[in-house]
Amino acid sequence: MNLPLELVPVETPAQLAAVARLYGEPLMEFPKDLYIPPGALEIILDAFEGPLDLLLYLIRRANLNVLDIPMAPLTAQYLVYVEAMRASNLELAAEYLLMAAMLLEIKSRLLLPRPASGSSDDEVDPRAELVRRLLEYEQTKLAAAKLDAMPRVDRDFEWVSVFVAEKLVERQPEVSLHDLQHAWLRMVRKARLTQHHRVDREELSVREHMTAIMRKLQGGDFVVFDTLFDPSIGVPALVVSFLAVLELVKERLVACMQNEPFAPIYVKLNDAETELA
Amino acid sequence: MQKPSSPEAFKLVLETALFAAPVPLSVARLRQLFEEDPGPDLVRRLLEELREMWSDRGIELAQVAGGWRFRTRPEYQEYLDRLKEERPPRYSRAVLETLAIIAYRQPVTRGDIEEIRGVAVSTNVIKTLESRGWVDVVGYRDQPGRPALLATTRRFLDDLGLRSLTELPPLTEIERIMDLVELPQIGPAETGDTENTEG
Amino acid sequence: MQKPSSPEAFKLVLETALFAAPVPLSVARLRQLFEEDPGPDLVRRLLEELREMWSDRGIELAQVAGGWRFRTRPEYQEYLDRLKEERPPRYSRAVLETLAIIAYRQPVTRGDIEEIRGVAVSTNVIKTLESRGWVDVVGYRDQPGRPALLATTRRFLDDLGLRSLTELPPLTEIERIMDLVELPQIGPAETGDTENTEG
Repeated sequence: MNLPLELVPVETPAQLAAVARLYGEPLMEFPKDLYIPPGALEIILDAFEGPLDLLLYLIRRANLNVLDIPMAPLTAQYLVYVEAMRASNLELAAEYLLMAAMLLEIKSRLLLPRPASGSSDDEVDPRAELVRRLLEYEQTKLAAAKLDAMPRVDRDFEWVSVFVAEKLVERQPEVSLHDLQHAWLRMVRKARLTQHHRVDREELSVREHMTAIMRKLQGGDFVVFDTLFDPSIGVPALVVSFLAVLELVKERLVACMQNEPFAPIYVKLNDAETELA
Repeated sequence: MQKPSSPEAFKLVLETALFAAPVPLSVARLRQLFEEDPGPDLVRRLLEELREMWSDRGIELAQVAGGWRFRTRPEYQEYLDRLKEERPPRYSRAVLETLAIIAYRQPVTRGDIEEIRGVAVSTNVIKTLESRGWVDVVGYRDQPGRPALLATTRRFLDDLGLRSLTELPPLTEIERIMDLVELPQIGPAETGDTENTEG
Repeated sequence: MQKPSSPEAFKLVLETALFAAPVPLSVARLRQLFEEDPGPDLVRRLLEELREMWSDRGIELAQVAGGWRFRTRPEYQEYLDRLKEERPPRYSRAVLETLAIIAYRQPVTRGDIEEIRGVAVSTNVIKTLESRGWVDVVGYRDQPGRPALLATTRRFLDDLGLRSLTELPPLTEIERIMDLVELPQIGPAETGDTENTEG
């Protein structure tokens, strides 16, 4: 079976390879005179992302078959590194020791006599879990490298965001009829004194005409009464206009003048101020 | 990518940099884009050409205090505004209630409004409505202090899509709704009559 | 400004909005630009035309997870980098591997990540990814300690120019080998390639 070991260049600094070569290719047993300069060891430790990474490195360096790892030499090499880390008093992550224990356990289980082949359907190779983890980790390493190689914003491209030239127009609040209704409702609910404020549809149109007439009178001058009415608006509207004038008079908002009977009636805003003109 | 060899290639780089930059870029900065300085004159000439190229689009190349930058044309703001997610500003309760009183009871004085609302009406509230063009003074009441009479304007009707004040929701109806809302405990036999507007 | 009356006029508005937006815009959002909805088909067609129009410039119209957005072409980055005062962050292997695990196996807990990487995951690594806006907590696993479940964000996809997670580069076929590994056939009798066990 082909192995994916050669798929990706090993991500290890040059110094690491040198250090490793210092002790020759796969070490078969624990070297008695092991010495790795502490500085170099720190580089080793930094270069590996953990025990799985270190194991993968060792397997690749020796061009070993991941699916059929020779546990004895691998364990020996691994222990060399771990022991070297310990010997130089580097703070050794617990994971490295845990892995050492696991390797030793697998190695010992492989030494046990195996049942005859063919009857071993439920017999799992003791290395299977380690192999699974190694492959999964290798896959992660490859995926990480691919992600890093993808074009990424700020490093490989920039988003375009053109300046928006905004006129400094203040946004005005929107008001709907519903808002007005609601506002009135709230007031009524609060005060409950609305009986004398009740205005029905008819009265409202009178009020509208009152405002219209007052606008006509805004010049402050006397206006001939008749000119306040536009016969073309129809009889009902004329009546409402007239009611509006009466209401204005009643509320003393306008003053009416007639010099003599049947003379033209003049209407004027009461107390109209000159600044209104 | 190889070095730009033609003015067109330089122009593409300039355009790209101007699009990517979050701030205006000066001619001096733009010259730094290239390994070999094309000099200020070429850069300026190409900027003018770019400006010309973009003269009939929604984006324009503008020369501002800090240098050159692409920016949207103001004519397109109305489209861009539709994408804004910020919630539209709202008038305060005081403004809305005052507006409702003026709309339904016009012409009214500030005193009238205060009487109905039961609280003082700040000058700001009236000013807000006046500056919006929805309310103005149509006269003065003949009473001590000659208080101004406020009424709604044509613009108010236009902005609310009304042809006349009579199209405002009738108050009787409002009050009926209010009663239904306020007195849901009343049995069905008792409701439905028009005379329950008295509270 | 009057309403756009031709596809060209619509296209100008779309282009302007895409240039101005600080985020990718979806077709649904782009339709909101107009008072009268031009419908999704026209918008899509015009977007394709815009993309085509920009195919030989320094800017390209890209479709990413969040929608459509203009961006500079990678070939122009060497120029843009000359204007940059600071380099974009380079991520450590720990960060990249953690990101890969979250991207391909989401949602995952920190424990899941540690199991795959075989080492403890420092809080800084997760924080780096969270503050970049690439990773966030999408829930909690129902197990002791209720560990947070991490997943990648839409921003992650946008920043890598992807429309969806399915556009991530496929995992290497190691996975298939792994399936084989799970089966118990790897008896020593079968392989026997002892030549590479000794170094």
